[in-house]
Amino acid sequence: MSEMRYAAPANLEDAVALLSGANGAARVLAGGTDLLIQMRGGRVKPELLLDVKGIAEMRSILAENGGIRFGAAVSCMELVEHALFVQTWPGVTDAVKLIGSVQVKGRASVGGNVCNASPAADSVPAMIAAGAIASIVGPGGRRELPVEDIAAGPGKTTLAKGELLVSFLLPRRAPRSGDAYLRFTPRTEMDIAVVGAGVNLTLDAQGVCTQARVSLGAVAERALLVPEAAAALIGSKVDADALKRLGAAASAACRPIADKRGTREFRIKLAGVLARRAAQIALDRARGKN
Amino acid sequence: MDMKTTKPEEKAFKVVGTRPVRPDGVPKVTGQARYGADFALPGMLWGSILRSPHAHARIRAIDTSKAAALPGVKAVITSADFPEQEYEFIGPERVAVNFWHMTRNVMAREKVLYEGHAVAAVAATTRAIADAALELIEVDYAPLPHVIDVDAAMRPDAPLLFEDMITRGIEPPPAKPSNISKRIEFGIGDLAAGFAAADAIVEMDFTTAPVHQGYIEPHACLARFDNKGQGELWSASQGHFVVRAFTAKLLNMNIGDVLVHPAEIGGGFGGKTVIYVEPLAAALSRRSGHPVKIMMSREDVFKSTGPTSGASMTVKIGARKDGSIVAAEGLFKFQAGAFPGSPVMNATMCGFAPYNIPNVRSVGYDVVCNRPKSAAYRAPGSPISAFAVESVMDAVAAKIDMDPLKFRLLNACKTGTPTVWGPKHAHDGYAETLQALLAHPAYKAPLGKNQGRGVASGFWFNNGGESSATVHVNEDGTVVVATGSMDIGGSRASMAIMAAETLGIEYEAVRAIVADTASIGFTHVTGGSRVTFATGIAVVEACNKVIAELRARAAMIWKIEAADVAWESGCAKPAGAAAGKFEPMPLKAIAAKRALTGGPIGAEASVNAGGAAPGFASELCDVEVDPETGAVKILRFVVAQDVGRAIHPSYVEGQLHGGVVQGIGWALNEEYIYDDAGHLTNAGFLDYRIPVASDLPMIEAVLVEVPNPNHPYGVKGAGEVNIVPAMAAVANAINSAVGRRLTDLPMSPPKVLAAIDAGC
Amino acid sequence: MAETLARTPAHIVLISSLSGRYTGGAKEFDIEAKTLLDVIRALEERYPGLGEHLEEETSVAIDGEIHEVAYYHVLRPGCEIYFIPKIEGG
Amino acid sequence: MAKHHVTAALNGNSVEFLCETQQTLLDVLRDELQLTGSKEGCATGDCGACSVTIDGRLVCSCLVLGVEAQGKSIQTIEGMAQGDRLHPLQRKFLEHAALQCGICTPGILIAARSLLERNPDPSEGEVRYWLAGNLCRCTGYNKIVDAVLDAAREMRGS
Repeated sequence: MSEMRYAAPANLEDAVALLSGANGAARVLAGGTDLLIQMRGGRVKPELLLDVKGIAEMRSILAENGGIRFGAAVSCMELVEHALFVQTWPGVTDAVKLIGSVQVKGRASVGGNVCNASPAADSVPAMIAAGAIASIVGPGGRRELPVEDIAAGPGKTTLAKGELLVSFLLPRRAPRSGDAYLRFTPRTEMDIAVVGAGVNLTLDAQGVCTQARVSLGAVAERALLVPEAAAALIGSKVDADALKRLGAAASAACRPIADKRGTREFRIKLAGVLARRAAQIALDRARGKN
Repeated sequence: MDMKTTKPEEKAFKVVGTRPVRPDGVPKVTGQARYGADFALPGMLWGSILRSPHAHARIRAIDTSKAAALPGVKAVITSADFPEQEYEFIGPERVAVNFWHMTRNVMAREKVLYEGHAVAAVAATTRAIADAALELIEVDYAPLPHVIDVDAAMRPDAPLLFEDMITRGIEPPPAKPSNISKRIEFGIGDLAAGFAAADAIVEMDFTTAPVHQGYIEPHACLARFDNKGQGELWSASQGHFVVRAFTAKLLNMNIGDVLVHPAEIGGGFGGKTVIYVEPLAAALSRRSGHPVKIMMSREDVFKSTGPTSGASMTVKIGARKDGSIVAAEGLFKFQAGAFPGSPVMNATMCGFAPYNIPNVRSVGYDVVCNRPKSAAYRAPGSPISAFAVESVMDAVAAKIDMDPLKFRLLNACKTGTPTVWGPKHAHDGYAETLQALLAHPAYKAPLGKNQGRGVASGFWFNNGGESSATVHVNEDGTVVVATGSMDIGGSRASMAIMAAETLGIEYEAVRAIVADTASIGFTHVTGGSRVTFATGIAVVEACNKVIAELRARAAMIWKIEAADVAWESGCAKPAGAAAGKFEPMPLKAIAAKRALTGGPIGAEASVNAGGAAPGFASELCDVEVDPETGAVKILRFVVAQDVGRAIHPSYVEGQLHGGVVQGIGWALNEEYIYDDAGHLTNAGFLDYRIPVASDLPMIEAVLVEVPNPNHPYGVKGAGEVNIVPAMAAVANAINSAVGRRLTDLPMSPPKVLAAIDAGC
Repeated sequence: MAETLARTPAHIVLISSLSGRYTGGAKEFDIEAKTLLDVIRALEERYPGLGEHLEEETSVAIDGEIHEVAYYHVLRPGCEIYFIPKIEGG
Repeated sequence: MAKHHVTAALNGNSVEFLCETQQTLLDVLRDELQLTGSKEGCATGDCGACSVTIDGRLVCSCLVLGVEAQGKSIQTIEGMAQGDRLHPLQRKFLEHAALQCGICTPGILIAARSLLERNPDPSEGEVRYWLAGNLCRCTGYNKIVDAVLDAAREMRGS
């Protein structure tokens, strides 16, 4: 049997050196809630498991320039129990709360959710809508990348060999802005999104939408940023008409597969419905109604 | 809120009907109870099973030499290590066992018949080595075309699982082989005349998906077998005597040479009345000379153990304007899985059983296909036909503009009503469940937008049969009850309650255990809602023998005739003034004198219990449907079931709650999803969606007690019939909410949404 | 009492798969019997093989009450006996 | 291959064990430490039968590697009762008949304790959502939810 190494470096330099130097497949172990299942099913056979939970930046939640920086290996439960995070980013919180059971959230991280690159990952559309920026460290140094540019397709990322996603920066919250995430699953919990929709919008003093980002999950090979859907909101008062146009644009952007979790038609229709409902919640939050 | 309706004239019991803590409770809340996977022995090896990646393929050759050579591997087995069995159906119809089939199901021989079919097994010093060895076994498969669904499997051009299978039950037998294992028909009256007299007729087609029992404990066992032809098994099953019989037969051993210890069982619901891993662990142990443990993975459980059948059905019911049903006809086609033996016969018998229908016919087909062989699941067959029949009942009631509960009540069977299979019903109980719902406040509660209410009913036989029990009086006057019934949901408590009631002593003075196969007489499986009924009768009979002995001992002490001693409230008493004047002598005092009066006091009783009374359940379900997503939320669910008598009402309520929730899962989300290659794509708890706590409201149980005169405390059996009406109740509620009748299970959101959109 | 029993026959009904196989289609019989054993013996005598089949592969409904087939069941005068397939639960 | 040498606190006691990289904490508890109260229902984190807490955090032990336990404090069902005193949740589960087969019970008790530590007065809905990661196929969850709410009441002293 092939030997599987385990290493738990205490700093980024050691982590990157280990990742770069691995002879075969190396896998980053944060919460392990996807990785351990893949290993058990024989789908991945890493030569090196790199446990990154000992690296300070990857485990901390800090205010930064009016925004929030949180480590890629911070567990979902730590995030949803963090008062500032929950208050500032209710939509991202909604999404993080939906990642599995309490038990799974006790281990799972947003970094893992992003790097696992499942098109149905719950946190990703919310993070994309929020405009989250990932901070990546590799042999060549540090670089910043919008979250929507990390997944390349199911199970594939744009990270190069030796690169490690270290933390995320959620930008400063504009006044009169709000975000929301909704997903559809047949059960209330313990399910994978059939469709997910994240909306983040900002209003001016008159209640007109000045900025919006809309992202959809599980309707394509990776989570989509849908500017056409956002365009339906911008310049409107997010009234019924605008919401209807948003829904249509969201549905039009879908290119889903049919699988055990839902048909194509179902996903296309639901994307519109959920985008509309998420926008309504984001609107209420922007108006200060929760 | 849970409720109970009992006829007022019933006599009061002291212990029956109370809710004491179960004897096996503390070990189960402290993690000390030992289940199938929790046993270990010195020198134990780990067994692992190689399974087919193909839905259907011929096995050309298996080369195990590389696996056997891996350091740490102690034994490798294939079907060649099991003796061939005769091709014959042994025993009663529905449960006929064909060991030629069974040995092929536990280990494929000529062909693999489903993805996950076992083809070889390895025992090694660690789990990791055993798993690595599997990858070194080379199987040369010749893939064959496969067939999954029942209608496809019945087509003349379908790929055949067995090239020589001739349908049984057709005279003269068909000339050509097919996948149809058996045809079954029951009927009474004149169907054509009946339908001719109807004012309203509804006929509809239905399909249901196979669903898994979904017990949380994967199959597991530990085997210690030696070359001298004896062995022991620690196994979590619904019947250790059945495990013993099947394992001995497949290994060509004497039954007496196999000892099976009852592990605690982590759920079964019918799925653990058969064997999978036990003969493999035993063969590996015999070959290696070491104890061997096998634990299935959850994926193995889904891919290779019994779901219940998926089905394709047509049901037609005709009624007069006054509400009387005049005729009914049902066609029920069931997937048996890879080997014959679906529960279609039960489906044909149970579907129309709740109703007084003068002209009725049921036809069933048992059809093999490339899926795991179906196994019993909670009232096997009845929930499937009830989904069709109770949906059509709802439609007929609507057509003649009658309240659906009153329509059922008008046609409800009672003692003397003829059945489709011939004899007349011998028990009441159905009408009482309908009356309980009619009287329930939920039936008149208002509904909001997109909300709907559905009702449905169900019938299940409840079983009797062979059971054994011993009752021993200890030196201090406490009592030990042992039975051969695996305890799957609190039966040790109900046995202790019945013993305490019969003996007239405190519940706390009685302890109940499950004995191994060498320590008690044959006892049939814990299934068919039979344990509290049949094993309960054995316990009460053994107690009565003990009472006779206690009276004799008291008589000896008092120097009077045993016939002059009565037993009352746990004490021997003189039977009337003529018998003499003695203070009542409690059981404890007699026990203290046991040596002086003849030695230990105890008795065994073994019975073949007949006169089991059927179970009826009627259910009410309120749903809210999201018209934009097709999501169905269960708002309220009331189940009224005739249980005869609730010995331990908490555990009886638990059966009702649990059965209903399984039915809700079956109705809304549970299904086997195959890809084009015949691979199961949702073999895990993530995508095989059993209900979670947040999906559900509190289920409201109404225990209706119409006692069974054939049981000393009136027990009818409570475990199964609660699941029977559930899917139709949900379907009828969805129809009431959105005006769309869903006829394909599961009624998952894409289907509900498609039905809503199709009507817009 | 025994006299009365013997003079009032029990009414026996077979399911069609049995009548097709053993009795040339005859489904219903009136048999003078005190116990189920008498019924099985009488049917076996008339139709060799049927008695054994009934013992091993059926249940019996006596006046609607379902029992496993057992010799000792005492029969009520004029009772109705159906040999039916055996049911097994989950 | 060299095994990892791990030192941890288990139910308040210091333990040492050896494990291979791929062995999960559940495997270690059951196969190396003979603590079989934590159950394997799925090994994919979908059933909760293997629930334990690590440094107070509720997790599925099937989704944790044994080697990750180094230096951690682990609580399993075997540590829930204090000597001969059952935890109120354990008592209430018995009183309410909140178990049938009992295979899910250890995981549910650990999860419920974790809930009540954070929220001593949960609503029925909060109990249901917190326990959504613990599958029970027998009970339909009624009596489990009742038992948790009743235990919470008792523990609050109201």
